[in-house]
Amino acid sequence: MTTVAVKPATMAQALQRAMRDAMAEDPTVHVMGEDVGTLGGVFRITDGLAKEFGEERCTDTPLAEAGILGAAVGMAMYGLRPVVEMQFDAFAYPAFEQLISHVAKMRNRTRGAMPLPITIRVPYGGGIGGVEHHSDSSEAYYVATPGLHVVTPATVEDAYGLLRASIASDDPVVFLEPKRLYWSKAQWDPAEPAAVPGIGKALVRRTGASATLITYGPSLPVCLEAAEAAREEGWDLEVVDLRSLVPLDEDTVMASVRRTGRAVVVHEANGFAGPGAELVARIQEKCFHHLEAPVLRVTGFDIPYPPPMLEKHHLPGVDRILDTVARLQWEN
Amino acid sequence: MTTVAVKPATMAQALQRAMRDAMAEDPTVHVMGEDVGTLGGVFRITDGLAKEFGEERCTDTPLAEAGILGAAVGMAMYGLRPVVEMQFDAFAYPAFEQLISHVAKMRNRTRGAMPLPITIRVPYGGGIGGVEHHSDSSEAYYVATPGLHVVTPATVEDAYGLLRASIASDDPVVFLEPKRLYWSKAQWDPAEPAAVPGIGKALVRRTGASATLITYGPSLPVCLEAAEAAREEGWDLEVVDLRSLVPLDEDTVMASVRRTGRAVVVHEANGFAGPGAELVARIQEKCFHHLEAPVLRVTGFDIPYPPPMLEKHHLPGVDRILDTVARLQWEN
Amino acid sequence: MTVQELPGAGASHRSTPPPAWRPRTDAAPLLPDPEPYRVLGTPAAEKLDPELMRRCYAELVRGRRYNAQATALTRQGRLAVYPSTVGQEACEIAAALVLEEQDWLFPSYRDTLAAVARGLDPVQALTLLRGDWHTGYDPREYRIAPLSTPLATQLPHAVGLAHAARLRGDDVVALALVGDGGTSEGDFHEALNFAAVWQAPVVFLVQNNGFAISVPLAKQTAAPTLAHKAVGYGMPGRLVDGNDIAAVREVLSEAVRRARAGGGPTLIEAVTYRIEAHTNADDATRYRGDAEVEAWKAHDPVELLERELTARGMLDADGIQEAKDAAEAMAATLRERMNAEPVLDPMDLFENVYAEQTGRLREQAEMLRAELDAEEQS
Amino acid sequence: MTVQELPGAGASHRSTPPPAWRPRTDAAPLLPDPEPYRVLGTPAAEKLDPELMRRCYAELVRGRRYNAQATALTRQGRLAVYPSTVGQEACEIAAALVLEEQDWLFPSYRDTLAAVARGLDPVQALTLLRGDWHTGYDPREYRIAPLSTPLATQLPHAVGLAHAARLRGDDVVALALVGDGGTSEGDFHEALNFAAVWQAPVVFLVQNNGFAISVPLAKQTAAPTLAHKAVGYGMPGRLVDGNDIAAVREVLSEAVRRARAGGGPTLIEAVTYRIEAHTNADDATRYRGDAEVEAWKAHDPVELLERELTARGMLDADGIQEAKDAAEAMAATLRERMNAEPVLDPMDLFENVYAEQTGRLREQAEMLRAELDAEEQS
Ligand SMILES: Cc1ncc(C[n+]2csc(CCOP(=O)(O)OP(=O)(O)O)c2C)c(N)n1
Ligand SMILES: Cc1ncc(C[n+]2csc(CCOP(=O)(O)OP(=O)(O)O)c2C)c(N)n1
Ligand SMILES: [Mg+2]
Ligand SMILES: [Mg+2]
Repeated sequence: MTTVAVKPATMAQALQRAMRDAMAEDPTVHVMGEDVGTLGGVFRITDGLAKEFGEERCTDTPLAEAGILGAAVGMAMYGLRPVVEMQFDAFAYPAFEQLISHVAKMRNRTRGAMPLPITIRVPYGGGIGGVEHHSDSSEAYYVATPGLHVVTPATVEDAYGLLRASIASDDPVVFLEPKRLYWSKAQWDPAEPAAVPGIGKALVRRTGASATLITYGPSLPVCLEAAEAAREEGWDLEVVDLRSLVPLDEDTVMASVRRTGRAVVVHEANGFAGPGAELVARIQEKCFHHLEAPVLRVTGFDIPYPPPMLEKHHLPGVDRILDTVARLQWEN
Repeated sequence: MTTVAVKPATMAQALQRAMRDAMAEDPTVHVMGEDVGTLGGVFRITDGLAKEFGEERCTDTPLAEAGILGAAVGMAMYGLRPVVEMQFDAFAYPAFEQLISHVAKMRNRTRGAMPLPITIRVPYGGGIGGVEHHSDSSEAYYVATPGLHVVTPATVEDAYGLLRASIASDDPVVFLEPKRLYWSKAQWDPAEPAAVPGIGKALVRRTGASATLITYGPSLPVCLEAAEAAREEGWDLEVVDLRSLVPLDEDTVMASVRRTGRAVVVHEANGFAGPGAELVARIQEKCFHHLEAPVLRVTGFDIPYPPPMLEKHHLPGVDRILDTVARLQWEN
Repeated sequence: MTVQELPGAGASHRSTPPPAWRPRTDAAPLLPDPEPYRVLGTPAAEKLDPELMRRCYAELVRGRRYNAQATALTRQGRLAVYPSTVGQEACEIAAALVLEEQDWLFPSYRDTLAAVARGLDPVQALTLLRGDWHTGYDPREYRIAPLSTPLATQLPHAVGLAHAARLRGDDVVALALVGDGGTSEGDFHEALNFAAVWQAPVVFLVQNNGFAISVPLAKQTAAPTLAHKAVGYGMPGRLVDGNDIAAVREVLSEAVRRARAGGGPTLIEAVTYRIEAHTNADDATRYRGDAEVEAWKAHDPVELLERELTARGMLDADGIQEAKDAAEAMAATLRERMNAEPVLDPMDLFENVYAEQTGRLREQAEMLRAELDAEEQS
Repeated sequence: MTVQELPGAGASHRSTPPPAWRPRTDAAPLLPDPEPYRVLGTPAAEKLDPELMRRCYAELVRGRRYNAQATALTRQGRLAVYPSTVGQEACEIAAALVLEEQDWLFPSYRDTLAAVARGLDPVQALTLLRGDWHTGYDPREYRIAPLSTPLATQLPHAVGLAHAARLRGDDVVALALVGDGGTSEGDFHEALNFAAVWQAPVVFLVQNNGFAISVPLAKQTAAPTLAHKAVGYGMPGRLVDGNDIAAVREVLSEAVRRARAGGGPTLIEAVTYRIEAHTNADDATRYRGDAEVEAWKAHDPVELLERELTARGMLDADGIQEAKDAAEAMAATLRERMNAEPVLDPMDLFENVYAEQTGRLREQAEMLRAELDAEEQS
């Protein structure tokens, strides 16, 4: 087999491409949100879509998130596949009633008669020096809401594949985009995008024998870096990228932890009642007799997202991950 | 000491009394919400307050939850202590942006200059045959939001004491009222209400040696009943009533679990990423070497709240708790 | 009578600077007439279509009977709760009858009658209120959205659906119902604004029945009328006597016609009254007096039409009896069918959370299955 | 010129039945005049108070300089982001100057200039935008609420505060600023409605600068003007040329006076233009042309006033120079002070989440403390 050299692409480009391809293939796919049309979104993720598909397929809406999501519900009821952009994590909050009380419940309440194939794109997380309301990791709210899928890519390739899968899903998907990875690059050929992975499969990004780091989205690169650094300390860390928080691929996670006997969950969201809590609870239940040490977490502190000048202290970094790995009772 | 016979009071009465006493003592306490004035609230918890203190102290607002909470923020900024009633759990969702982006953050963002002493009363949970949107256990959203206290009484006495403490708190408190316990009764003397317990102390409601049931709010009576029934099976269960989810009284919880070596967390909220997950994650971290079995959970299923005709299957009941206790690896 | 058209979404006059800026005063919006539009009891009633009015009358009588039967079912424990529309039947019926088959109705939690009048089986309409599954029918089959309990949240849905239909070139109008209290919600505002900007074929019918549970309109708004809210969105607003089915029908049908013709949305306030308590669980004597209720009873929608039609010789005693008999037959059937104990399968709890069950749900389903089996055996 | 008063919250006419019901047509609301009110360049300018106008002029010049300096600071990396108010200075300054000491200002994220003009130290006003702690001042000390980034969410705060002050018998008016885009949010609607029902002493000033980031007003609303939205709440609505500081001041001060006198809230739309990009991070050429910008530059708020005052002999070259010098001095100080590296204590992260640190936070603080100590040692 020969490999063709391709130019590196950014995650932003892969996301844009995913929407473009979905829109080209399926005329029911509509993109909507604040500034997504003419401007192409504040992160330019929808760049060019209005031009290519017209303003009716990529629409600048009035500035009202509940209205946007509520209108998307109505559009989905009529058979369209809306892809909604929330401009930033914290600006999705005004739409929570529509999300919790309608988007998440519609299929169930109509006993399957009226599923809502809506994709809600939410740029999330910190590390970009964003001011208040621009750096929240709000996944805890979404994962606690039955009826929603919650997906987040950590690589360029997954950005494309998971977004395609989300748009193709007949269920509502909260698609969390790690905004500090928007400009991360990888060899990826937009002309030959990888096969679309389904939603709900985790991936072992790095195999290792000493302990498992379980993570997703913006923390994946940090974990991979930590795993590299850990070699110096003599630890051979496995890194699992969840890719989907709901559904959770427990098989992959448990298989890894049973192998290594030790686990650390890493995410930016606040630790208290964050998504990591569910993972830990589940791992200790399923792997109880395999565990050499308690499952630990490295997360954002239990504080409102800090001012940018202090965010580096808040975010899980390599050192804090290694310090935590060190606490995994190696002396046993 | 002689005990004076007092008439039984309901939790609803104790809550009403707590607001009445707080309003009488402190002219800055204002009650507001939908139907709280003339009607006294759909559950009659604010009954008589408008009559006694005037409509300006107990106010029927327009029907708009974000507006109610947002106005309460402004009132608190000016030095009042608003007590907001959300009519039902799911009707608090329209106010989430105000809650997450302002109520929870104001003290922190002003570096302590502008705390918001707001109490948000939310009748929550199921078991009353309520139709959709009237039975949600939405505590996962609140506990995942740093800056909020989250409190929930399970007894008549605590209803009074905790509500007084919440209103007295200089921080915002989400006060979750287990609506199916509104009419629960206890010997409680409104003329001599018990001393106000602070926020953040759990209580061992029943001592036991075999395992610990950790619970709160509507599930406490179920756990106590289960503990009684467990005696037949030879299990002596300890029951911890958290009373406060944030802050969490880890000392009491961990002390109990270290003693018993086994624990089950019980709550109505969905299990996946529910408050129980945090408890389990923390217990296995803090009590790892004391645990004889994984910490298990008995919770609502991971589904939208079911139709009333099926809710009995969804809610944690005595049998399911006992089945779960049975799975605590007693053969070890 | 016409409603002057307002400047639509195309109005971009304000992006040029003030020196050059001239408002389109020639298209200035009219304030809604603050006098509710009426037909019954006015000379306009002469032109009523006897056929249509007899149909309305029959539906009103049936609607009134439906209300009574549903409330009776709450007393028998067959319904968990029922929000009555006694006194509001003219709005409910007119809303149902004004729509074409392909149009969509977006009811609030109170509007089972409108759904039934549109042709939905009352037992299917009432599943939610008896504690059964929420939506007892396929919304797409009847083009009736699920009853919406969170107030005003159905309004953006109606806008989105109407907009989608227009984008696809389909001839579909959405009619959304909301209460006076619901107009205070943010979703009301956002929906009306989207509708106007998109010029979506949607009609908003506010049933101003005087109360949001216990809260009277004066605590809900300081506007002269709720119809005045239309002005701020750039859409026509109309006020109508909500107990005058001829008037409601006319105003609604004009708005539906305009929407269908691409003329955009309309806001209609129908002034009516909730004769009974908020629901069977409510005690209305806590917040309003008998005198007010009695005064409204004297303006009863069924009687208003009956009086008009009999006076004009469009309806006779036989016609009245016929309508009553049909209503009784409906009630008897409903009573009987609602007496059958609904059979729900607990395992359905896990069937429709997602298209495909997650692993976690499969596990939970297995647990419940085992519990049910154990119960059966014991 | 007066604005006709609207029926207030007391209007309960609609709870009596239609037969007896008569709208208060004598108090019907006026539609706002769709022509923006102006003073500069009109005969009304004759009556301007020279002292006040010179103060306005000096503040405008300072405000323009402040904008330039803040944008320069973004290029030097001293500010993370800056949303400029170049072109909108008349609104910002007028809003600051119209308030009494005890009154409250509720700025949006764009309105640091209004806060500074009200007397806030610019370094304190800019902490948020340099990535430092959010609110660099005690809001109660200056009666300036924290800058609100989530759009329109500050409006209900203003209503609540004004209402609280009135309940306590204090003479306090709240002035809330919001953008044209912000008017589409549900919170805008809910706040205006609460204000009108409660007759709260609050004034809403919409700075319609033509855009919400890239979205022009025509995609935001179909209303003739944003001031027309007042009608639906039963409050007076006014349209004013937002670049004419004399006009903005007059309209604002009339509204503040009415609020103070118990006359309730007012909605004011100031028609203006955002000359620069949304923020330094934005590229405005993607969504608008030069011609539009140039046309608005010809209607510059600083020049409009300068022209008027010099023509009327109220301002001479010395006066102009004096204002410029003062502005330069302010800019120099600001530049210098912003060049000092702010010192933040990471341990403060845990100090103000709650009045009392929770156990969990204590633990996390200890962890960070240990990390910082280890760093220091290495
Ligand atoms: C968002 C939301 N908040 C609160 C409620 C509780 N609630 C149910 S009905 C009702 C009053 C509704 O009044 P209105 O809109 O006038 O409709 P009506 O009941 O008169 O038909 C309230 C407050 C709700 N259903 N949804
Ligand atoms: C609730 C919310 N949604 C989205 C945003 C992102 N955002 C920041 S500024 C802006 C445009 C605001 O436009 P406008 O209200 O006209 O104010 P201007 O920027 O023109 O001052 C948007 C969409 C936000 N800050 N808050
Ligand atoms: Mg009503
Ligand atoms: Mg703007």
